[in-house]
Amino acid sequence: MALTREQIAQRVAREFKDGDYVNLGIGIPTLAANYVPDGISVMLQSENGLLGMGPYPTEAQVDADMINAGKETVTAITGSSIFSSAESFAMIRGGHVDITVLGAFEVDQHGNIASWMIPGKLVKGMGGAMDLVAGAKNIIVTMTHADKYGNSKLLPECTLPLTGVNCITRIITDLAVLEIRDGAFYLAEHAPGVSIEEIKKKTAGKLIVPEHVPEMLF
Amino acid sequence: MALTREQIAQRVAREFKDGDYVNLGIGIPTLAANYVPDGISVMLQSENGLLGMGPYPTEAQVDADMINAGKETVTAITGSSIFSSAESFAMIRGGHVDITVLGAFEVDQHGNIASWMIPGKLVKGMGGAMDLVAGAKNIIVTMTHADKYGNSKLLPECTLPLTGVNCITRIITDLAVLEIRDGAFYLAEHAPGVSIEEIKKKTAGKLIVPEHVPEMLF
Amino acid sequence: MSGFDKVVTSYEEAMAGLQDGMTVIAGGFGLCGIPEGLIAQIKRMGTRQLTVVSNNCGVDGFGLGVLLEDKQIKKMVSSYVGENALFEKQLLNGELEVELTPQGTLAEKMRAGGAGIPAFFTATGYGTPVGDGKEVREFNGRPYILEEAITGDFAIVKAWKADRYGNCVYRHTAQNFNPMAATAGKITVVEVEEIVEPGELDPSQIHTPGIYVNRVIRGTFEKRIERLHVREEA
Amino acid sequence: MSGFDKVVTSYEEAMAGLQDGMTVIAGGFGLCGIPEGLIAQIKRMGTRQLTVVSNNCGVDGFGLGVLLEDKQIKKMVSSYVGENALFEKQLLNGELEVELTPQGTLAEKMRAGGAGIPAFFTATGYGTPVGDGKEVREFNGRPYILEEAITGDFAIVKAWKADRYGNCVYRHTAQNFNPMAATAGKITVVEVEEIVEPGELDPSQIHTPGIYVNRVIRGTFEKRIERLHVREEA
Repeated sequence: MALTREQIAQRVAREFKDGDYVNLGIGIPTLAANYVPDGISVMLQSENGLLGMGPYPTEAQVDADMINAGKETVTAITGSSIFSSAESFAMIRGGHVDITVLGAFEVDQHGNIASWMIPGKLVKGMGGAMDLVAGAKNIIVTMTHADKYGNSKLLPECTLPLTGVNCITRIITDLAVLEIRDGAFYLAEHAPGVSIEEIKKKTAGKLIVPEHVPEMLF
Repeated sequence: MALTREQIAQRVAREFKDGDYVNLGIGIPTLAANYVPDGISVMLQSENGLLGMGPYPTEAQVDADMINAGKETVTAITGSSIFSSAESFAMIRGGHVDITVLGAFEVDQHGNIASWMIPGKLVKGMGGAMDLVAGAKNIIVTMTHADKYGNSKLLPECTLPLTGVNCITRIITDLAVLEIRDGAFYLAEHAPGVSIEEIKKKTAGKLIVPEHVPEMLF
Repeated sequence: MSGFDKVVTSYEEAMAGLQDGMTVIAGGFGLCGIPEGLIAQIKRMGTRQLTVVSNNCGVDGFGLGVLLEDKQIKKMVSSYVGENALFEKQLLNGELEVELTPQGTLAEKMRAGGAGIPAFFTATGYGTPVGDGKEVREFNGRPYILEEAITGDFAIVKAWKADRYGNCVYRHTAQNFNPMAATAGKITVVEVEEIVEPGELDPSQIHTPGIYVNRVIRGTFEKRIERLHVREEA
Repeated sequence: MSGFDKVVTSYEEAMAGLQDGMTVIAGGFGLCGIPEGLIAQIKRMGTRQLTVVSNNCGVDGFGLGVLLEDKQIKKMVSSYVGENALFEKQLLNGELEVELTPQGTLAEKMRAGGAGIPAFFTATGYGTPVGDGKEVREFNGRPYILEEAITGDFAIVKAWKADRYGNCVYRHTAQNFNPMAATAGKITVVEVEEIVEPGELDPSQIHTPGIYVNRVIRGTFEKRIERLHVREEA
């Protein structure tokens, strides 16, 4: 069975190591913060200028001057720091953020990602995504393996305008975990109940399937 | 009579306008702070990261963490700000400092300045001088008009390695005030008791002498 | 120190000199930390053909969005826009031009503009439409693109507190683009919640030194929240 | 949050991993705001062939000057040096190499190194020996030179206070080059006067966010004054 959004988020959270500084994009990536394993602490960076982002505020805590990169009201943890956008992106661009997790429309076997623009549709902008994929040490993409028509989103070459080149390290989809290795998707794990055949069918890019592909544990 | 150091400093101080942010080099420029005219306030920038430098400290005020760009103990005025070297030079390089006053070995009629390096002698470095002359809006050089052998320091072309190119606006010497205009030294004022002839003799670069050259008032 | 007293008491004075066709750099992220009264003054002035450099363009009827109503904006330089229907309409009509710029590049362009750095290399945007037509150069085996600085005729900034000399501090994430915007305007105007006397702010804790600031005005702020997200009490 | 506790208790741990031939970026301006204990540890370790990036090189017997005694420094990247006789001697001997860099360019190179900007244009040094061999380009009719970023294997930094997560604040003008140095080290070590618990520093008033910091150690400081200048009481 394909993973739920929550399961993808749960799997993402297992990528975190104790002490990681992590930037989570809107959507499934943000959910991953709810599944950080026991004994592991991560500090969340929000690119509008907050290191040590906390949970959403209670009614009483709401403060218009405290928002996240998604423009939602938010809180800060004890020991956080707050700074300018230039400082925030200095941090990101300079490779100080350990992990960035973000969604995408497409990725390809070269580690390219397309996540911000569909020609012919209104383009709202890239926000901080291009900076994040150019800067973080470890870029993880979360998305469904295929679109609603069954078309693969893991391609030989992205067809949409790119967000970044040769930058993603790992893709966590509803069907599998894949790594970018030597110009191919390397199948690292399959979702419970999802066959290798299905993954093969829904991966348009070059796929390397090792002899033993572990099943994700939940 | 050639001006004393104090008189040069006094003349420099008349260049200040109310509200100017001013960076003063070591030596005579620093003395100018003592002669700011009544009704005029300037704020002193020290390039190690202090805007609103105050007088030297009393014995009781001495603090090793509060120094100026000359590494001397100093104080800060009420309403000062203290920041990093990057911020300090962002301010300087970005043209936010109104006036920089500094000494020099030589200047030339193109507004070039040489102030940091004499080939064959030990070179200690340019410190912040190259940034200052590249950044401030108004660069004033103070120096003696000629060296101790009577050789002019106002040249057609600098002979020493430069600190900055085409940057100085005004020279205040012990004999005269001169402006850089169209590739020449324009004689704006002469010191009391100093003849135009003496200034002509001690200015090796092209000198423009207007019909009436006012005498500096003290 | 009267020459350093930056405080003005009317919005007319605050924005005096703004003219058609000028470039205005605005602080703020979404609706957080925006100079509400200065934006309202630009609307009152009716200045047109403006290029506005700001991460976003507000929403319908609030923030920079109000400047769309009378078509005062010719061009936006932003990382993310279109939270408002009017914006979308004018963009599709061709009445409004947008230069999309990655958020970090935008912040750095403003900082560079204020810091006398005319251009810098960044990996951000290489190989994407953002890099089209820009110089590419390798450093240590990685390709980077050359991005140029941004400066404005005006910068409009929202701070929490400022003293009379223009020294500013920002509150929480309302800091965002404001400090860089403050450095990059030929005339920088800061609208604040509170004006304090020199000496009330700790010199080592000033976010924007007064040297960058030309005018300070006390405003009142609605501080509209764009996306209220509240959790249940535990 | 144990993964974020950066505090170490010995200088051995603080400088563990430093090896011959490495590049060390050091904060400080003259003798103000220098990581005295970390410098002493490098001296104890006897690490050699170091490239040291620091605005100055201390004085005879204090600050970075002590690393000259056993010829541990191969090259200095500085804006102003030679306050010490030993420095002068080694320089004239050819035992020591110096790369003189304008002070503002040096600060910006460190910042750029930490911020993922591999190179930037500046007017500073154009037409001078500093510009020799560097690319020149005009922007808006003015010539600028291209300067490249600096990063270090280690950065050694002196802060006033840090919390366990590595968030730092600096005191007065002891800030100087320290915040930029902190961003530019592969391993950044901060020596502080006081370690506080997370939450004791105001989040909006942190000079160096902990993300840049790998290790924090509490030191004791002599804080020698280079040029004592005192005025008479009025």
